[in-house]
Amino acid sequence: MVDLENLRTIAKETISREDVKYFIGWREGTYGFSVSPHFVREPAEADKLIFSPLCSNNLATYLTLAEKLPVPRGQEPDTRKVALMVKGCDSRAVVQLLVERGIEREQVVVIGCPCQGVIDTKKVEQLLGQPENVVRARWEKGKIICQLPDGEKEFIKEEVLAQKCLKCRYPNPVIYDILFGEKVEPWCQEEDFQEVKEIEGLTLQERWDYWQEKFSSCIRCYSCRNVCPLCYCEDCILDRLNPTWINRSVNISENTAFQLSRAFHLAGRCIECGECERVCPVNIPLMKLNKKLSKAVKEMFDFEPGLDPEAKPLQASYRPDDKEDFIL
Amino acid sequence: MSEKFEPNIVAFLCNWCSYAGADLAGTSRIQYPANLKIIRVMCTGRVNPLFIVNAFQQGADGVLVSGCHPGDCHYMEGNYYARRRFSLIRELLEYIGIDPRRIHMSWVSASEGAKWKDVVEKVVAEAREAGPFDQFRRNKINW
Amino acid sequence: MESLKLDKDKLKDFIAALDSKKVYAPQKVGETIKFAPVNGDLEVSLDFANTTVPPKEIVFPQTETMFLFEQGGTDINLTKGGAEKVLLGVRPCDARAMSVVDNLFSWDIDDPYYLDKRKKITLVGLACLEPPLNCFCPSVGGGPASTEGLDILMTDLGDAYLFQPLTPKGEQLCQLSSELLQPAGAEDNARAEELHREAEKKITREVDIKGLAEGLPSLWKSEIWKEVAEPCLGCGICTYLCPTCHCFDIQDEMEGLDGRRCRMWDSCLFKEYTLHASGHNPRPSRRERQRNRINHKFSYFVDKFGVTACVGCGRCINLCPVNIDIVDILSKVKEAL
Amino acid sequence: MNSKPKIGVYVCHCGINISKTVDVDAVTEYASQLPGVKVARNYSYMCSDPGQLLIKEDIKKQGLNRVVVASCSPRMHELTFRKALAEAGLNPYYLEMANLREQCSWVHADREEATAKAKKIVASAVAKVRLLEPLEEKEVEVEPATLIIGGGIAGIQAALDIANAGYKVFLVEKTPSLGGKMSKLDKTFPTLDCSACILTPKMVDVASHPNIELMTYSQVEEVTGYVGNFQVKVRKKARFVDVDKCTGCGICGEECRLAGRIPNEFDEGMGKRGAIYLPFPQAVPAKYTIDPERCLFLTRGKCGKSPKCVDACPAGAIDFEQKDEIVEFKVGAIIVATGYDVFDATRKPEYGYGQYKNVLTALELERLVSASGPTGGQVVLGEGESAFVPKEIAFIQCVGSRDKSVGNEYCSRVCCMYTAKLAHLVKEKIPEANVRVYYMDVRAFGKGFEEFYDRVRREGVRYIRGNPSEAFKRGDKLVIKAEDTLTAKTLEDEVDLVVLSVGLEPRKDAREIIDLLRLSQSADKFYLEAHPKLAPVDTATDGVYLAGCAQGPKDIPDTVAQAKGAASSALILLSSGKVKVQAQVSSVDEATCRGCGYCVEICPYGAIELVTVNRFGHKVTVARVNEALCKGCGACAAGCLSGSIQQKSFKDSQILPQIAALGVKQ
Repeated sequence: MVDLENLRTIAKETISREDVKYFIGWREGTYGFSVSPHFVREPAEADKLIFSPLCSNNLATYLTLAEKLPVPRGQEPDTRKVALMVKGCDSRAVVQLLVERGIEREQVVVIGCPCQGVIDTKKVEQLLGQPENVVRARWEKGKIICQLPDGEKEFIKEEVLAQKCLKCRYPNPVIYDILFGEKVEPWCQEEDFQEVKEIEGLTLQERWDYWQEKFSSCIRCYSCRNVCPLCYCEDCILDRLNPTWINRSVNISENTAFQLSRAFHLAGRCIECGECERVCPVNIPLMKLNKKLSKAVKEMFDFEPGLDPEAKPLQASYRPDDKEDFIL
Repeated sequence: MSEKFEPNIVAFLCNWCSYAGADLAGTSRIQYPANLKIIRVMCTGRVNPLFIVNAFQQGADGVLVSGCHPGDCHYMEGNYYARRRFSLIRELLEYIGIDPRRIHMSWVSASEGAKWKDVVEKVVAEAREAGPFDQFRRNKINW
Repeated sequence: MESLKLDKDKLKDFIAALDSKKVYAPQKVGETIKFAPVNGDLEVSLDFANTTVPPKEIVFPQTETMFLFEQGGTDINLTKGGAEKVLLGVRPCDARAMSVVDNLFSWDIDDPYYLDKRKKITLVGLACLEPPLNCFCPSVGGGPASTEGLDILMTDLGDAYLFQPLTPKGEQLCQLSSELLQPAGAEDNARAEELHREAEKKITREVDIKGLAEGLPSLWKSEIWKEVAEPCLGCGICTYLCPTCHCFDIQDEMEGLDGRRCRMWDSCLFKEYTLHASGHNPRPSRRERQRNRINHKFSYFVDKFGVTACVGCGRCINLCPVNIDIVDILSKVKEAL
Repeated sequence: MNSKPKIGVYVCHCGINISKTVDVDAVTEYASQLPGVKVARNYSYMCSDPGQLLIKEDIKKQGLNRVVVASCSPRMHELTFRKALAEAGLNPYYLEMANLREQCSWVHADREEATAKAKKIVASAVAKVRLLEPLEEKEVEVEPATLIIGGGIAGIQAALDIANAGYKVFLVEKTPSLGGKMSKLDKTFPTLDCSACILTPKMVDVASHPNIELMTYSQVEEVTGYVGNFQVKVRKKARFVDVDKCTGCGICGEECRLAGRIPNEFDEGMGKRGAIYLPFPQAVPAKYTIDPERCLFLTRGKCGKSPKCVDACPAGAIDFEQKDEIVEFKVGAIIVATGYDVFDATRKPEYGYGQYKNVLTALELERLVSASGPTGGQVVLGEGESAFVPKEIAFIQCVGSRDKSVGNEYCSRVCCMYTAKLAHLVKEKIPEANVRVYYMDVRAFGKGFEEFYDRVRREGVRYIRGNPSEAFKRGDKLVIKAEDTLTAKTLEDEVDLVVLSVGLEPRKDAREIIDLLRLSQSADKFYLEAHPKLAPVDTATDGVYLAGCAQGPKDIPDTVAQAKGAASSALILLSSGKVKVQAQVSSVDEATCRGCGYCVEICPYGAIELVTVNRFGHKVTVARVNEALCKGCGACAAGCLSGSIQQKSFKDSQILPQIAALGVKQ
């Protein structure tokens, strides 16, 4: 059981600290299974905080999404810490941000939340339809229980968990200052990259057709990029005009190039929180793209990002004996 | 494929080894196919893997990145970075169904004019086998 | 105009009878539901709830060539107009959205690209008998069976569709397949009306927009915008998939010496949208951008054209990854007023 | 910033080198239609004075602000045309070259194909040139000193020349003495000068020269920096002898418990020395060194009651506490004169070297004929009772040279002549000896070489054309199996002594210098010069020059000539006092840099650092480039996710249009 009282107490204590700017957690959304990021600035606001199988959002995104607006003359920028709740996967984003100096360690207070997996709302809506009222959910002994207007509904975890959670090896935060809740036993020891292998098993033409169909849907809303905790360039090269890497026009060629570039920029950086795929309004299986690179990175360089804050970034390092059997 | 198809290859060569090797092939009057056109960079380390994606979009049927042998990089390490980046983009492109016969990397030193010819012949031959790559071209889609 | 009836199993024949025009209907394309041209092999089904991508893309494509040119040349080649099109199964909200947007594109200067397509399109609507969760069309002047903007309204009567031609364009379309359509009886019309009333009752979300147009500017400095913008990712989902959002950017693209000028959807939630060449950005943060989005829909557009630029389709609510909920925002705005 | 491009395109015929396969007129006509091109011309030799004048005139009269020269490789003439632009008042970096010769006309035969390709190459250059930006060539001071690595004849000559010109030299030699391979030679061909007589005075000059700091028994450990400003770290290995006290009297060497028991490297292992030793009598410096791998005291911690050398040394110079010393200094130029290794004859097992004791390498024979050698100049084989003077002597040529089976395709250039010299010397010492030389070809190409070869033959040395297939033992004799290819007869030749004329190979430790100075190797694995003809002493690394056999096999005159050439190149740099640093360096757009530090990690030169800047009141971290350290490789630019760091003249914005120009189908 998630002890919400405890969570809210932690949040109140944290936000009362002089060196903390705000506390980011989750709150119930406005309808159905929705959940919203919640920014706590006053202790009273902490009472809305929740932690449940519906808390998908990777809040680490907000560490770099926070806008640094011009500081009026004579004023000092607010450099106090940001406190944020992280699940296991989210915590890897924090680590990777530390590796690339996206944030400084002393800028954050990490509230680690061991996680038993989050719900893929698309899956559960297929089972239940879209309930009107706000739904609450909780973990209980390998099950997920949803509180619906007409009573509770129980699911076996595997039925409703997000794909990324089924293969999760890091349910416990890999970095934290305060641990909220008990650590959980990982239920998956090894990533088998099954979805990637399925695509790898197709012929070239089948793969091409598969991805062309997916990419053709892309409307280039950039939600996949914007939600990614590791896409935080001030000025993304993919919508820069000088030079133009990708034309703004939406067609299969530009969409393909956009998605390839986006995925490539995450090679050795993607921590597999699955947010890009979750937010995609046209349901492109982006994690199958990201995971391909995770697999390549693992196989070729035996590297996994977001685990060691002292690690050298994969794309900014090399080993003289890197694989080169493809070289003429 | 029709016999007329002549693949268009864009190649990125480092100044010190492969470009010099290609020059040596010229000085030695070694003949090779004219399908491949070279963009000179100082080091393969300069080759952003997205250049390869862009080349396909802009109409290349094949791409080659060529630099110094490991350990011989004029800048000590550039070819190692290039190799790592290339191996990743190659995996990704192949995964989405781009024929690996279009995507090549080679080590050609300043003294390997003959090897340069072999590399060009292989790259051109493989791209020819893979056929015209129009599916990914900008090609005035919906103009 | 007389109502007509079409047996459901004759829908395919009905579409076939429209072969002089290009027919679009909601279809599953990849993993997305959108309007796509109907071709013979595809099973047409009008049972989807609303499409993910609104039909605005048919009249206002995401990317549209305006003219072609040659680098160094002095002539331009204007693009030619398109074919006559029929949109089958348009939801009343999306049809209303088109008439809202018509205001803009025929305002000070007629926009030939938009208007040409608009003129050549016949909208065959389908009343929403099972409105999805986040619909709130009645709050913004529409309804599940609103006829505004439609040429024909269809209502699903179970085994048949009731056809109510609303415009001469709609009548003409019915004439093309007159042998398939039978006159409808009074009880059919009554049944439809009843269904429409029931449907409206099923809509639970609502917001009172009275006074918003006048009131919103007074909340210019309100903390509401900060609260709304705080979780905002700055992506384009809510605007790109909004049936009334109509902002575009114009760019040139080159291939060799050939070039085209094209326009493409843009979003006021993007940082670059208001970025000046000087580097100055009058809407420097997501706070100003979200404020603009709401103000534009509920105040500026109303000022200019007398209509709200929101039809209550609920897409922005359904698809926002961080639960920014326009109904919720409007309620807060009302409270603050 | 950039005014509207007015591009001039100049297509070169290069005599007929280009125009033979490329339709130069068609390319010119095509170029004239490209956007931004104001002038397109062709000319027979663009690099000639009138050719360059054409460009300069157009720049002045037509107001060109960008130039494309479509001719040979930029590696050939980029500097020439940059200079032409500068002379016409245009920034020299507004130039782009289209390589129509090495990479088009010379490698394609089909005129149509070559012309089509040439058009694309030109289009790509035009696409890039319109976006080039003017660059500033900055100058840095040159440290007026030179590091010379290697104390053989090449290093000695270069050191003396530079020192005599008044500049400081740091001469670093790995072994305890100057002299190198030349000091091992008895006589030199073809003049038969005594090697020691001509070398020793130079060695002494080096040691006593006020401008030369000699570091023997030392190794270069690290070189950082760049042309004009190299920072060098040298390890002076402990000799365990205080060189200031050692008088070179030699008593220690006689007293050493291991005296006469350790094979002497100088005599190719045929002579013996002690654990404390002077490599050879004329060694410079004439200071003793303790061999730390052999010395009983150093290896076992004990040498009798007390080490004999300590007891014997009248100067009290032995110091077992001595440690390696690291010396650091700055130089402006570096000369690599590290020499060569002799081919290891055991890699040709068919000749029995290492198996039969009467199979010697030429260098071993050289020590035998030398008066300072282990036999005092007597050609005697065997020891004590079994010692004898060989009467039947055969030389086998090209051992380890011109031999693909051992990976050495090249000719070692000295073996033919040193064989002739040794044959002559043997004949001189043993007049009754029958000397024959098994050879493939005799290459007597140098001054006085053919005459000398002729003389040796007249002295009775027989030359047999044929490469022996093997040498084996039969009784006391060695038998050479060969085919005389002139008479087509196979023969078995019984001899007392087989001398293998071993070739010259790159040093086994050649890699160390490559890593230290970022040199390249040619196919033969010797160090690669910047250009085989026009820059034979330069390397790809600015400020680093080559001298002697490190660059390829050569004889003493050629080595000395090249050493003088390297010295002159270094002196040009030192005496000008300033050097232009790379202009095509990287630079950071601090407004978009996210300070991730990838570029800092990637940069092989440590040229990028992270700094804190104020961005609208916020302290943010961004990367910054030290332009003096940046070598312009661009690896940072490709690794930058936000495209914020860019290499000048190779920016994304300049390369992408090149790609586009090459991609477009014509």
